[in-house]
This record gives sequence, structure tokens and C-alpha cells, in this order.
Amino acid sequence: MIPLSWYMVLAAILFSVGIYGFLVRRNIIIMFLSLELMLNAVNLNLVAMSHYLDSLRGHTFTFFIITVAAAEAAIGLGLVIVLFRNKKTVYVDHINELKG
Amino acid sequence: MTIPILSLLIFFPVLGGVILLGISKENVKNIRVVALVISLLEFVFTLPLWFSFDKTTHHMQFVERHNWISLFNIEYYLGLDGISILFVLLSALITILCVLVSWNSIQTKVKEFFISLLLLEGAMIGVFCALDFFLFYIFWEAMLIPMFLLIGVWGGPNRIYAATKFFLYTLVGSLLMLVGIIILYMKGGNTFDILALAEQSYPIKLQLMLFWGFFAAFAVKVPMWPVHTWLPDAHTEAPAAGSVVLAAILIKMGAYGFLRFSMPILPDATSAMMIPMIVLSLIGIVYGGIICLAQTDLKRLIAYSSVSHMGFVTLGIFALNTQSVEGGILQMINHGVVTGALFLGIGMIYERTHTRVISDYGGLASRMPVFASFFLLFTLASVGLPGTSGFVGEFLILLGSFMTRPWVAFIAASGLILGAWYMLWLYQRIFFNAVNTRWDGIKRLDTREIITFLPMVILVFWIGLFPNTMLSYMHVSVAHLLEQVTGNPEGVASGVQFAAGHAVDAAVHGAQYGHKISH
Amino acid sequence: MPTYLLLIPFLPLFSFAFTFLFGKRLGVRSHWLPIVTVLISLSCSIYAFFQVKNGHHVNMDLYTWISSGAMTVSVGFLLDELTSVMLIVVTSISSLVHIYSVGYMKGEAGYYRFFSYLSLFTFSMLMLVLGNNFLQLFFGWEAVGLSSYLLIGFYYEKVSAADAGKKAFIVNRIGDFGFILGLFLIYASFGTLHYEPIFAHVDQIANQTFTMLGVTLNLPTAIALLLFCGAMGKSAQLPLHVWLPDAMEGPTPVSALIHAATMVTAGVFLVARCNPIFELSMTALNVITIVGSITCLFAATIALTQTDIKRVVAYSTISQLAYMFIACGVGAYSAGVFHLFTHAYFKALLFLGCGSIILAMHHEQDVKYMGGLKKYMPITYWTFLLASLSISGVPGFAGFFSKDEILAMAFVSPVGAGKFAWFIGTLVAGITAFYSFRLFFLIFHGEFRGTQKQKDHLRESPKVVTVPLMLLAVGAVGAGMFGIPAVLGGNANWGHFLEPVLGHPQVLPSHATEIILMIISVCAGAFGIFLAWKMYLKTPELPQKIRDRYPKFYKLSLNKYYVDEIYEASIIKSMLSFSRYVILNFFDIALIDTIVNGIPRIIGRVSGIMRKVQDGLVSHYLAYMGGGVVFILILMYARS
Amino acid sequence: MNMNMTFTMPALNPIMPEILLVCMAIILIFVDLFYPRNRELLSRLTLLAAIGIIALLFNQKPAVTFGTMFIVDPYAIFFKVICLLGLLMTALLSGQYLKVEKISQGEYYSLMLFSVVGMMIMVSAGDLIVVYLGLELMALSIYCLVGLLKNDPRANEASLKYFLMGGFSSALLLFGISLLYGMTGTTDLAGIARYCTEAGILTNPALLTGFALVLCGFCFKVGAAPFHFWTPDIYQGAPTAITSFMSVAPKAAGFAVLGRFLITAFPDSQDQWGTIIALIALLSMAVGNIIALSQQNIKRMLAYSSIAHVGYALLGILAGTSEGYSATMSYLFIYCFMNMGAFAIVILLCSKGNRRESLDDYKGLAKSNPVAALLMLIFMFSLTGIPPTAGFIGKFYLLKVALAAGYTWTVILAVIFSAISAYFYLRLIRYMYMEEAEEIIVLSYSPGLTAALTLSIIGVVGIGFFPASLLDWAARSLIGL
Amino acid sequence: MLNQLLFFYCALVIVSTALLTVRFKNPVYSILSVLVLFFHMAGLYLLLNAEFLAAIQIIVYAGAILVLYLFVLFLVNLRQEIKVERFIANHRLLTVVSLCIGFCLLAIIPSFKLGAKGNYPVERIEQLTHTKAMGLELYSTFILPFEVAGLILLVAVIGGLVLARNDKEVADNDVSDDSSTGTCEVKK
Repeated sequence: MIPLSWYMVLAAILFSVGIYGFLVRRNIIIMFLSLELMLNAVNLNLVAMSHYLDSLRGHTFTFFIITVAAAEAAIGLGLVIVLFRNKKTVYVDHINELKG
Repeated sequence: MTIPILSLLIFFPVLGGVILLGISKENVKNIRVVALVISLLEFVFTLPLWFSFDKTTHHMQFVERHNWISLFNIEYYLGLDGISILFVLLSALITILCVLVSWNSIQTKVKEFFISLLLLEGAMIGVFCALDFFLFYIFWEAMLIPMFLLIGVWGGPNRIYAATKFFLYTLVGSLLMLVGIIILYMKGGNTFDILALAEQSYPIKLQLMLFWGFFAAFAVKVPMWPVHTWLPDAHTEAPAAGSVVLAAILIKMGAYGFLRFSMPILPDATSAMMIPMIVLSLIGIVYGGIICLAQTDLKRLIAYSSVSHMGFVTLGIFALNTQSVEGGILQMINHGVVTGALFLGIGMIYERTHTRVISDYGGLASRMPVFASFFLLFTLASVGLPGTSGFVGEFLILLGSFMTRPWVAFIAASGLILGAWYMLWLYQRIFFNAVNTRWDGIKRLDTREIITFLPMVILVFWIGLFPNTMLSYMHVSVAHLLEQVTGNPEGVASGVQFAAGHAVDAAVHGAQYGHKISH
Repeated sequence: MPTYLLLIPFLPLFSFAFTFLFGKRLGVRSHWLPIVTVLISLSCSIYAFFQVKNGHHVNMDLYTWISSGAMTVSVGFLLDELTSVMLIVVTSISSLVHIYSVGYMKGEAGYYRFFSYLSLFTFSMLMLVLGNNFLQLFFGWEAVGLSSYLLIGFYYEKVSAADAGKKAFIVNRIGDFGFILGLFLIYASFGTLHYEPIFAHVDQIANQTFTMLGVTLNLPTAIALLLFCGAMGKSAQLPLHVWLPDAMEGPTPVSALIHAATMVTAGVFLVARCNPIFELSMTALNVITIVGSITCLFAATIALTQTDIKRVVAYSTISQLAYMFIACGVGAYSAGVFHLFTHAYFKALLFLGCGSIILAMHHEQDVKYMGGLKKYMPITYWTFLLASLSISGVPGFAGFFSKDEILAMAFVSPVGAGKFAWFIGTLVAGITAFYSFRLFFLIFHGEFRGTQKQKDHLRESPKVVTVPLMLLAVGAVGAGMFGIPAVLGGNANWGHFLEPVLGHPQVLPSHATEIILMIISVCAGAFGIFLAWKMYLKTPELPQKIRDRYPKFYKLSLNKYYVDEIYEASIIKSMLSFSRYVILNFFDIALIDTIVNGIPRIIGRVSGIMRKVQDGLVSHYLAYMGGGVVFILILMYARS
Repeated sequence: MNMNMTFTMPALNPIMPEILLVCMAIILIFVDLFYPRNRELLSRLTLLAAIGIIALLFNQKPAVTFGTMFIVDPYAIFFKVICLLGLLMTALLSGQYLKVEKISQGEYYSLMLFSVVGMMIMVSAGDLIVVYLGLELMALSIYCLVGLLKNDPRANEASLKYFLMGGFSSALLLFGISLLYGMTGTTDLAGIARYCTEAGILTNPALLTGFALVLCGFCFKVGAAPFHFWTPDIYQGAPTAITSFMSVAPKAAGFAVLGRFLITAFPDSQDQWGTIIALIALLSMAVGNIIALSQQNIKRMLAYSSIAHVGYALLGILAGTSEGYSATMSYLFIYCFMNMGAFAIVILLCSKGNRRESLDDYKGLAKSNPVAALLMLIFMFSLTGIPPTAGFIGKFYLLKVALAAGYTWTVILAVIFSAISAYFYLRLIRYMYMEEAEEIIVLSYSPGLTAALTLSIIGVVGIGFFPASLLDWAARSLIGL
Repeated sequence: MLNQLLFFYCALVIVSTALLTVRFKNPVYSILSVLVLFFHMAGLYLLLNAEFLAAIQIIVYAGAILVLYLFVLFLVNLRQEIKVERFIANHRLLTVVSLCIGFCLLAIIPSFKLGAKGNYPVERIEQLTHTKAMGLELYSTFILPFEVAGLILLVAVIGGLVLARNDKEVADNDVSDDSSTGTCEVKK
């Protein structure tokens, strides 16, 4: 039988990889992908836990998270398109007009 | 009290401000007249205080008390005792003179000017009347706003720096005090009632902490050395009226704060901090006196002289015996009158010459003899010539501090020499010596200006010759205060150590001698 | 309460107020009120004198001035022997000077101002002598200081005059510093400032001590010396004498009234008034005697070489005042007061004489340009001669009696410094005679050394000037009559009259010693006069020879021992630079204000740095946030 | 077995305001479709909705529905009122602003309504899932609102930055929730508290980590340091009306959730999070006040000041006492008025083609427009916390509770920081009153703007003089908890 | 045993693909590797017998969201992406930060204790089938979140519309038309 901790370790690693990508990549789309990685890590945690907790809460929560992820993707990508229209770029380090 | 006279005094000027708001800013004449009328009326309203005040009790009088913020049981709680009453009267009087002196000197934003002046008056009177610590703080801070504008909008070339310096300096102090107030509120049984707070006793560590908290606010206002540097700038840049209010009332509030809050509420800390406070005051006296010798700017010189004189005041307050404390209070009034008058005078000549540099003057005595005589009178009063108001206060303070610690008087008395030096030197450089031909055509005093001076002249002689008319208001309250602080209405025991406890048995009933002779 | 007593001070006060306020309109008529009022005061004073003589003393309070806790001081009057004498001196000389000024100040700008100030001075001086407590004494003390400040600086557009006035006030303040501390000590020991109870209990503070900052002092000595500081300031004793010569910048009548006859003697009056306290401290008495003696010699030697006539007289005043202090020091208070009395007249006479000469010379004061005025102004000549004889202690003149009494008392007194004082006194008697007659001869005899223009205008002064001279001459000659010592067949009324106040000197000289001492001092005087005659009439080139012989001494004396220069350099200059460079530039600007303005500046810097963190780069923001997360997590573990 | 349970209809009364608001939002979209020309109507309807809902809220009974997921208590109502006030004022301001900025999307108002719905759901959420969803609803709508000025690269940048950081923070939040869920087996706030105390795992590192991550998520939402980085950029870039909205409503909601999370879920571990909150608060004050000193753009300056004010508001939270929360609540209420007022002036100044967002544009305002200058003066002094303005009352209450909780040094530092803050508020006043105007600005007061200004000045001064009723209300709102 | 092997396989793939995703130069590759990752994630869900979620994972995530990404990626065609630097400047520092966070998250796992058991043991789920169980829960206990999720999607639709549509290009669209009228209204 697989202990819960394995799942949690996996989730933690996945989450930090996501953070890593989110921090270091300059392509916004890739950053979004990293964000999805993080969310997936969370989902994994939740599902695994609720499995071991004999409850469905985690599952349902995962379900909602996926929904929200979809919504976020829609809006985020919309923003990216607008950005591209304005500046012809999708690089995060090109948008530093506001600072100080 | 059938009519709430104190509320009337506080809010009538505010109302006046509102009335002024109504007048169109074009007809400046009316604005001035209305402002004058309002300030005069205000002064008239204060007169009942003077006459119907009961000198035989230390209890608060003309009390008004209503719930305000029941959640913290903050009250709208006003009242006067022998210590505060004189300041209320003085504030009302000074405001009239400020209106008069600003008559022509203020030409821009006249309406706003008089509005801020009246608001300031309301706040000042509020400070002296408030018996609820929270209420006091409200007035104390509210005062900053109009004063900040007075300096910053109508001030001299460097006004913005001065105004900001003044504001921040004071704000830092008062915020620290606020912390102290809140702590006191919680330790003192969730009340802001000053009298109730004074009833309890607090552990000495707490008292010391609070003492320094209050000190931050009051010492800055006084201003005590070394937190005095805002005063010269503020005075120098402020318009005449601003300087007058500043010198006459605002900086008194610091000392008043010590009397009203630090001493009765934190008696042990006060006694423990007596010597440090005295030392600071001494430094202030000497330092202020010496630094005046190096001043080249009229207003700066007077400002530094205020540092020195207020050093006397704080010295008197913290010497903690009857003579010194009463002297301190009287000296506050006197300094308000005299320095206020000096600033009035400076305002008047500045209006004519537009220079504050002392060396630009000279020989004015032959050009404006009347003015010269007035100014001489106030100079002498600030030097502390017997017969003028300046003497009585300083004498009592020195006597009192001598009784507390003889060496203190030795150092402080040197302030008298310095005072004579820089004031007479200043007078000589302005009014004596060869005439500076620039001022040949200088305008003499007109009636309005002479009228502006007269009340001050009267006060100078009145306080100088019949100080008892003022002192008699304080006796009971001061005795009560000292009893709260030292447990003895006479204040701390005499520090003059004779081989045999006292020099002569006459000393014990020496007082009776005085009385026997005088009746 | 006796009205006449109130009239004495308050009439001059009224005339001051009235003349000061309305004098401008009165113009040349503005001298009437002051003169009338001062004359009334004079008559009242004479009346008061006789009241006292008939034993009616007065000690009454007008009203309570200051009352705070146990401290109560009232404005009140004390009329006793000492007061009555002082009243006479003050009012009589004041009235003469008033009248004299009508002539002297004619056509001056601020004529009314002058007379109002004179009245103010008269009022203050009378308050000083009349007060029945120390605080009122102090009031008068400062008030006379004020009036002298105003009158010295009367020609305020002259920088030197304005300076002199200021100097006088400040130097006096230095004295008052001690005085007021003395008052505090008195209050601390007696619990009151009124004369009566103090002198009633004074014996109880004998060899009392009090401790300050661990130093234990003898109480009477401390009080006495502190009070004496005040006296030194007022009466221009070393080292606070510097203001008096400069005070000559004022109009001459002022010099006569304030800086010769009355105000400067206030110090002597103070010591005399407090004699019970001084009596308790041998130290104090010795100090007074020594200070007196030194000043006496010091001033006299300066007077030798001065050429400004008023300055010569001024220095002679200082040395004469020193005589009075010697008297007080050796416990012969009545002698001191006696000398005060006589000196008032002959010194006032000298000054007014100078004034009359200065009038004639059109405000030329340097003796170098005078000479041979005898034939132009006879009255001035004769009166001046009488005054000079009197000051030189020529037998029969007022100065003779008072001075010799002092010397005799000094010789026999138990005070240690007595003998020394006697020696100096006798020496100075000679010097005094010398410089007085030097002045006299230089002015009136020999050839006129001024310009032709001055010569044409030389003439005797008007009546209004000369009449007071003559009246004063009477005083200068006859004032001695009140105190002819027993040895010369007198009955020493003076001493007996003042005994209730000033007590009786412990030791009286035997007649023999007194005679001998007299002869010695007279010889000294005579020798002085002879020397003056020899040097300035007989062989006028002699002084130049001496000058060349002893240039150092000459310079020293001519430059007044450089005292002013020393003060200037050591105190004033250093104080001013201390104030500018140390206090203002270093402490106030460089230290405190740098901190005050520095804190905001530093915060501003920090802000500038911190805003760099907000560099607009999302990834960096995220990194910081991540850092924050880590930080918080670590904190959490720390607290778990 | 549990079929019958399945189809029991939960009580809808408690959630009625939210439902109505959603309906209104949808109505707005249709109105926008069918009456495209009628822009006024939209704002009117929004106002109507806001006022109506506020009225509705005031006579709502405390209740719990959807299991324990939706809680209506005075606490929630108080915060909902703040959010709706924010909505109300923004709606008032928007009329003029949209004209000037040529924002024509009809979705503007409906998105605002949706975000408010999200806030209201957050505020009364009793379950972390609902909290998360409400938060996302709010956040997504605001992302769109910020990016509404599509042709303005700055707005676009702002929205994108907000989106990225928001996504990051909610990821953290979710991970934290997952941990909490794993440790306690539930996401119900009350349940968490119950289990923690039963199992005695209050100091378990894993639990604390989860807690900390959730805390970070919320701190991001309220914009407390070190999660404040979005604030200045977004405030500056976003349309000013939205900025004003964001500076009040979402903050309030965030605080509501934070408060509920701490009170309901972790009441017993105050000594764990007290210090941390204190540090966060101090850091926020420091960052906000100090950086604001060197700002030249008013919106940016107000952004930093808002960070600082979050710091102050946190002083009430760290006490962990109900009095503390009521202090924070009343402060947020007051803050709504003074900040809205300030932004109203900013909007008032901005004109076609020239937004006048630089401080220099305020020079000599007192001469050309004394009224506007006076109002700004009062708002600035209120933000500084000078009596007799409302700002002082709020600050005083916060300091008091923090001291009562024994955080003396925190309070002293807070006081010093607020003294520093005086400097940049004063600077604006100096510009308005003591400098000479570079250009004479002619202002046009639209009725909506006038109303907003009147409302906020009444709030600032009125509460300044008569704070009693507000404070009592805030105190009463906590009796439920 | 088999489960464990399966887990290890999935875990391995997930981690490696995740790393690849964030390292790939070409975003298209990244997306594809994420696709792989999602599939294996679904596999894990199956291991945890959450078949419904597994399905959703594949349908929604892989099917919908990733495709959306791809579309956008091609919309903003970036040839130069291949050439330019992938990582923002000084990314090493940021790496450290992420490592720290990862460490923190891993460090606490040992002290993790499982919470209170719920009322859905595995066998009950199997008996109900996961889908039905989820359905029951969603429509009873989680009805409110469910509704809110709906709202979120609605907002997403509106927001996407608002953001994505280009006012200038489609002039005859009534929205843009009203926007233009809006502007002209402003003008007059």
C-alpha cells in the first residue's frame, strides 16, 4: 500500500517546480503553465488526502479548483492577447513601465 | 452655571470663522471688522470668568460635563481652576491684538487668515479648559492645523521649511504623548477624567515611562533645550500675528501641560525627575541667553530669548515649591504679554522696513519716539526690571529655586545678566546709535497701533506693581497641586541646609512678620 | 499714615509721568513741574528730618506687593535717622540740579525728556532710601539704574553715549546678581525681607553656617559679601568701577546728581543700612576695607593723569566712595555716612562747576585747551576753589571733618585691615589734593590754550547756573558743621544722631591720636596742593620731565591700568565668540539641527533606496513574496 | 440512504442579498445589450442596487445556511456594508470618470457587481472552499476591471501583474488549505478549530505551515507587506475609479476573511500568529510610509499610504480580542470615507487627455479651487490621523487595543511611522496651499462626484465629532463571534 | 506492489515532465510535456480511485485548457522565442527562493498527522461509484460552492469577451457601436 507521504512529497516537489518555473521564466504563457503545475500539485494533495481521510471534500475541492483554473486560463490568456496587441510581446520582463 | 460659558468661549470663534466664510473675499474691510468684533466679543465673554471666579477653592469651576464617546467613557468635560483661568483670559486678549496687528500686514487670502486665526483661538481656549485627557488631546492637535497654515501660507520666504519643521516636531512629541495617554487610560481605570486619574497612584516605573511620554510632547512645545530648534524658525518665518500667538499662548501650553498632567498624575516621577528637569531648564536659560548674543535677526533673537525665559518657567515649575510654581505661572503670563508685545512691535517695524536684520536699523528713537518708548518698556520688562511684570515672576522663581536648591539660583540668576546684555544691546542697535538714513521718512505709529500696545502696557505695570491680583487666583490651586505632588502644600522641603535646622526661629514665623507689617 | 512722607517720592513720580507724556506740548515750559515737585519734596524731607529729630519714626506699609505662600513683601516706608539724612541729601541736590539744568540744558533736543528722567531718578532714589524692606530697596536700586541708563544715553545718537549707558546697566546687573542672591539667603534665614524683623533677630545668625554643594559657609559672611557685591556695582568699587568714568557721557548735571552725589552712594547706604549683619562678620568687614583701600588708591592714581575734566572728577568720586567704604569696613558707619553727606555737596559742586566751564567752552572738556579762565568766570572760579579745598581736606572745610574722622576710625579700629586702610587713606589724601589742584590750576590759571573762537565766547554762565553753584558752595563749606569732632570743640552731633541706626563704633580714638592723625593728613593735603602749584604754575615744564622719566607709570595711569581693555578682551570678546562659534554654530546648527534635519534626510535616502526594490519586474516581486513566505514559515517553526 | 437529505432545499433568505445582486448584474448586461445608448441608466441601477442591498442588510437576521458554509452575522453584515459603500461611492464617481476616459464597456458595472458578490460571499463564508471561490470570483472580476482600458498599456500591464501575483498567492493559499484539510479532515472553519483543540495539534509544524500559507494568501489580498508589491503598480495603472474601488472594498473583504479565519479557525493560537501579524503590520507601515515619501504620482502615493493603513488596521487583528477586531472594522469603515474622498478629488482633477496624476498638478489648487483644496486638506489630515477628523478616532482605537494587548513597542513604532507619514500628506497640502499654480485648473463637478464628495466629507467630519454610534455598532457586530 | 510500481512510474514521469516544462526553450514543447504530465496525474487519481476526477483532468485540463494555451501561443506567434533567453535576468537567485520554499514544504511532511476520518470510506465510494458520490455531494453539501463556481465561469466568459474582443476592428458590432456612441456622447 502506498503511504500518503509519498503523494505529499510528490506534490511538494511538483509545487516547487511550478514555483521555480513561475519565477524564472520570462514567457508569460509558460508562467501560466507553471501556475497550472502548482494547482495540480495542490489537487494531488487534496485527492490523496481525501482518499486517506475517507471523505469526498478533497475531491470536490479539486473539482472546483479545476473549474477555477479553466476560468483563470480564459481571463489570463485574454490579458495576454491584449498585451500582445499593445506591445507585441509576451515577455514578463518587458512590462515594467510601472515601478518605483 | 446656567449658560455653558466655556463651550461658548470655545465655539464662538469657530462660529465666527463660519460667519467670515459667508463674507465675499472681495470686501476685505468687512472681513477685518467682523474678525475684530468677534474677537472683542470673545474677550467680553471671558470677563465673567474673571469676576465670578471663586478664589477660595481648588475645585474646578464653570464645569461642563457630558458623555461623548461612551464606549471609552470619553467625556466632554470642561472646567477652570486658578492655574488655567488666566491663560483663557490671555488667549482672548492676545487674539484681539493679533487681529489688530494683521490689519494691514496681511493682504493675501485675508479671509482664510482670519478664519484660521479664530479657529486657532477656539482650539487654544479648548486646550486650557479641557479636563478630559482625550478632549485635551483633540484640541492640542487641532491647534496644529491652523498654526501650520498661518506659518506656511502667510509666512516669510523660508516659511514652508519652518511650517513643516514646526508641524513634525510637535506631531512626533504629541503622538508619543498619545501612547502615554492611552496607557494611562488603561492603568487608571478606563477613564480620561484628569481629576480621577490624579486620584490613583501608579507604580514608579510606569510613572517614569509616562512622564517621558508626556515630556516628549510638552518639552517640545515649551520648548525646552535641546528640542527648541523649531522655535526660532517658526518665529522667524511666521507672520506677526503668528509669532505673537506662538510666543504668547502656544509655547505656554507645554508648561501648562506639565502643571496640569505630569505633576498631579505622576507625582513620584515628577519628584524623581526634579533635578534632571531643573538641569535642562538651567541649560535652556543660559544657552538661550548666550545664543542671543550671536543673533543678527530680530525675530530669531526674541525667539531664543523665549527659550531662555521659558527655561525660567520650567525651572520654577520643577523647583516644586509655592514661590517657584506661582512664579512660574506668573512668568508664563508675563512672558506671554511681554514677548507678545515685542513681536507686535517687530511686526510693526517689519511692516515699515521689510527687514529683520538688526544691523539695518539704528537711531530709530529719533524717528519713532513713541514706538521707541513702548519698545523700551517691553525690553525692560523682559529684562526683568522691578516694577514691570518681568521682575515678579523671575524673582519668585529664583527665590523658590533657591529655597529648593541654592546652587540652582546661582546659575539661573546669571540669566538676568545675559538678559540685560542682549536685550539692551538689541535695543541700542535698533533705536540708538547713528540714524540709518534709510528710515528718514519712516511712518510713525498710528492710533490703531498705539491702541494695540496699550493693553500690554497696562498689563506690564499691573502685573509688575499689583501681582497679587493675579497671584491670588493661583494660591489655592497651586497649594493643592503641590500637595498632590509632594504631599505638602508648601512644596518640597527647603534645600538650604543650616547648621541648626533653620537659621533663626524668626524664619519659622517670618511669614507672620510679613503679614503683621503689611496689615 | 503721614501724607508728607508719601508726597516725597510720589510727587516726582507724578511729574515724571506728566512731563514724559505731555512734555512735548509743554516745550520749554516743561521744567516747571519737576522743579516745583522736587522743591516740595525737599521741604517735606526737611520736615521729615525734624520729625525724626523729635523722635517720630515711621514704619508703615502701603500695600502688599508680592505675596506667595509664606513669602510676603509689601511696599512700605521706613523713616529713621539714616533715611532722613539721605532724604535731605537727595532732595536738596536734586532740586539744585533741576534748577541748574534749566540753564545747562537750554535748547537741547529732548529738553522735556531730560527733566522727566530727572524726576524719575529722584523718585527711584527716594524709593530706594525710603523702603522698609529689601525688595523695595532692590526696586529703587534697579530703578535708579534705569534712570542712569536713560540719562547717560541721553545723547543716544552718540554711539559712545549709548554704549556707556548699556555698560552702566550691565555692570550694575553683575553686582545685582550678588545682591539678589544675598536677598534670597536673607529670606532663607529670616523668612522675611522686612528690615525690622531681620534686624530684630540678626544676632541669632551670628556664626551660623549653611552648606551648599558640600561647601560650608559662615552665614553672616555669605550674606554680607553677597550684598556687598551689589554695593560694589552701584558704588563703582573695584573691579566693577569701569562704568562710572564712561557714565560721564551723560549731561553734566546728571553726572553731578547721579554719578557723584546720590546714586553711587546707594552702595554705602546699603552697607550702612545692613550694618547689623556686617558687624557679625569680621571677614566681610576686612574684605570691604581692603577693597575700599585698593579702589581708593587705584582711582586716585588714575585721576592724576586724566585730561578730561569730568573724568578726573569721576575718578576722584570713585576714590571718595572708597573712603566711605573704608569707613563702613572699619565699622565707622556714621563717619561713612557723614562723608557721604559732605561729599555729596562738594562733589556736586565740582561737577556743576565743570558743567559751567564746559558751557563756556562750548562742550570742550579737555583741560589741555583751557587755562586762565579765572578772569572770565569769577563765580565759577571761586566756587570751584572752595570745592577743591573741601575735597583736599583743608581744615575748616566740610571734607576735612568727614575724611579725618574716617582716617582716625580706621587707625584705631579693631578690623585687621584698619591700619593699612589708614595708611592708604592718608596717602590718597595727598594725591587727592594734588590732582584736584592740578585740575584747578590748569583750568583757571596760566594762559588760555584754546582756539581764538572759543576765547571770544568765554563768559560767565547765567544766574540759573551760578546760583546753584553758590548754594552748593555753602554746603561744601558748611556741611562739616554737623559733625565737628569733640577734639575740635564740637559735640559730634552727627554720630549721636545716627547712633540708633548705625550703632556706636567699638573703639574711639583718643584725642591725642586724633590730633596727630589730623596733622598728618593735613600735611599730606598741603603737600599735594604745594606740589600741584609747583608743577603746574611755577614750572609748567616739570610734568613733561616726569612723564619722560617714568613713561610706564604714566601710560599705565593714563590708560586706567588697561582695565577696560582687559575686560573687553577677556570677557566680552570671548563671550561673543563663544556664543557665535561654540553655541550657535556648533551646538545649535552643527549638532542639534543637523540631527533634527538629518533624520528626515536619512529617511528620505532610505525611501529612495527602498523604492528601488519596486523595480516593476513581476518575477522579482514574486521572489520577494516567496522570500516573505519562507520568512513567515521559519518564524512559525520558531514559535511552534 | 441519504436521498432525502440530498434534495432538502437550503434556506435562501440569508443569501438573498447576494442573489439579488447577481440578478442585478445580469440585468445590467442585458440593459447594456438592449439600451446601449443609455449609460446613465447603468450607474443609476448600480446605485439603486447598492442602496437597496444596504437597506436589506440592515434588517437581516443572523443565520447560518448551506450547512455551515454561509454565515450571516453582524460581523459579516458590517463588512458587507463597507463593500457596498465602496461600490456606491465608486458608482457615483464612475459617471464622470468613464466620460473622461472614454470607457464604454457596459460590462464595467456588472463586473463590479460580480466582484462585490464575490466579496460578500467571502465575508460570510464559513468554509475554506467557499472562501476560495468567493475570493476567485472577486479577483477575476477585478482583473478584468483593471484591464478594462485596453488601449492603455499601463492598465494592461497592471492587470497582468495583478493576475500573475494573484494566481501565485492563490496557489499558496490552496496549498495551505490542502495541508489544513489533511491535518483536520475538514475545511469548515469551526470544524478546524474544534479538531485542532481536540487533537491538540496546535503547534504541529505541518498545521502551522498550512496556516502560514493561508495567512500569506490573505495578506496578499489585503496588500500587507511583504505581499504588497502589486499595490503601487496596480493602483497606478488601473482606471482611477477602479483604484478607489480596490482600495476599499476588496481590502475590507480580505480583512473580513482574515478576521474570521483567525477568530473561528485559530482562536487559541494567538501567541503563534500575534507576533507574526505584528511584524507584518510594522513592515507594512515602514514600507508604505517610507516609500510614499519619494512618490511624485498621487495615485502611487495613495497606494503606498494604503499599504501603511493596512499595517495600522492589522494592529487591531494582532490583539486577537473582539475589541481589536471592532477597532479594525471601524477603522476600515472610516478609511472607506477618507480614501474615497481623496480619490474623488483625484478623479475630479483628471480631465480629457490630461490625467493630472502628478503631485505638481496640485500646486496652487487652493487659489484656483478653494473648495476642492479644502476637502483634500481635510482628507489628508484625516489620513494622517489629526483630530478632529475621523482618521484620528480610528487610529486611536487601534493603538488602544494594541496597547491593551501588550504590544507597547509595536505601538510606539507605529506612532513614529505615522509621524513620518505626516510628511508626505503635508507635502500635498503644501503644494495646494503654499505653492504657486503652474496652470489654472478649471474643475467641473458632476452631480455624482459632488454626491460622493459630500458623502465622504460628512463621513470624515461627522465620525470625527460623533464617533460613538459607529464604534458601538462595530463593537456590537462582534457579539456573535 | 503493482500500485507502488505504478506510482513510481507516474511520479517519475510527472517530475521529469514538470522539469522539462519549465526548462524547454520552445513553449510548444512545454505545453506538450504538460499534456503528458496531466495524463499521468490522471493516472495517479485512478490509483486513488477518483475516476471522475481523472476523467475531468483529462477532458477539461488536457482537452480544453491546454488547447486554449496552444491557440493563444500560435496567435501570438513567436519565432524569436527560440533565439532569445528563456530565463529572466538573475534567475539563479529566484531558483534559490523556490528551492527554499520547496524545502520548507518537504520538511514538514514528517510531522504531518492525518485528520478526522470522514464518512466516505473507499468501499462506499466504490459501491456508489465515484461519479455518483461526487454528484450527491456536489448537489447537497457543496451546492453553494457549485453555484459560485458557475458564477466564476460566467465572469470568465464576460471577462474573456471584454478583454479579447477588439473594439476597433469590428466596427459594426453593436457593442463597439455603443462604445463609439458612448464616445460621441462624451464629445457633445
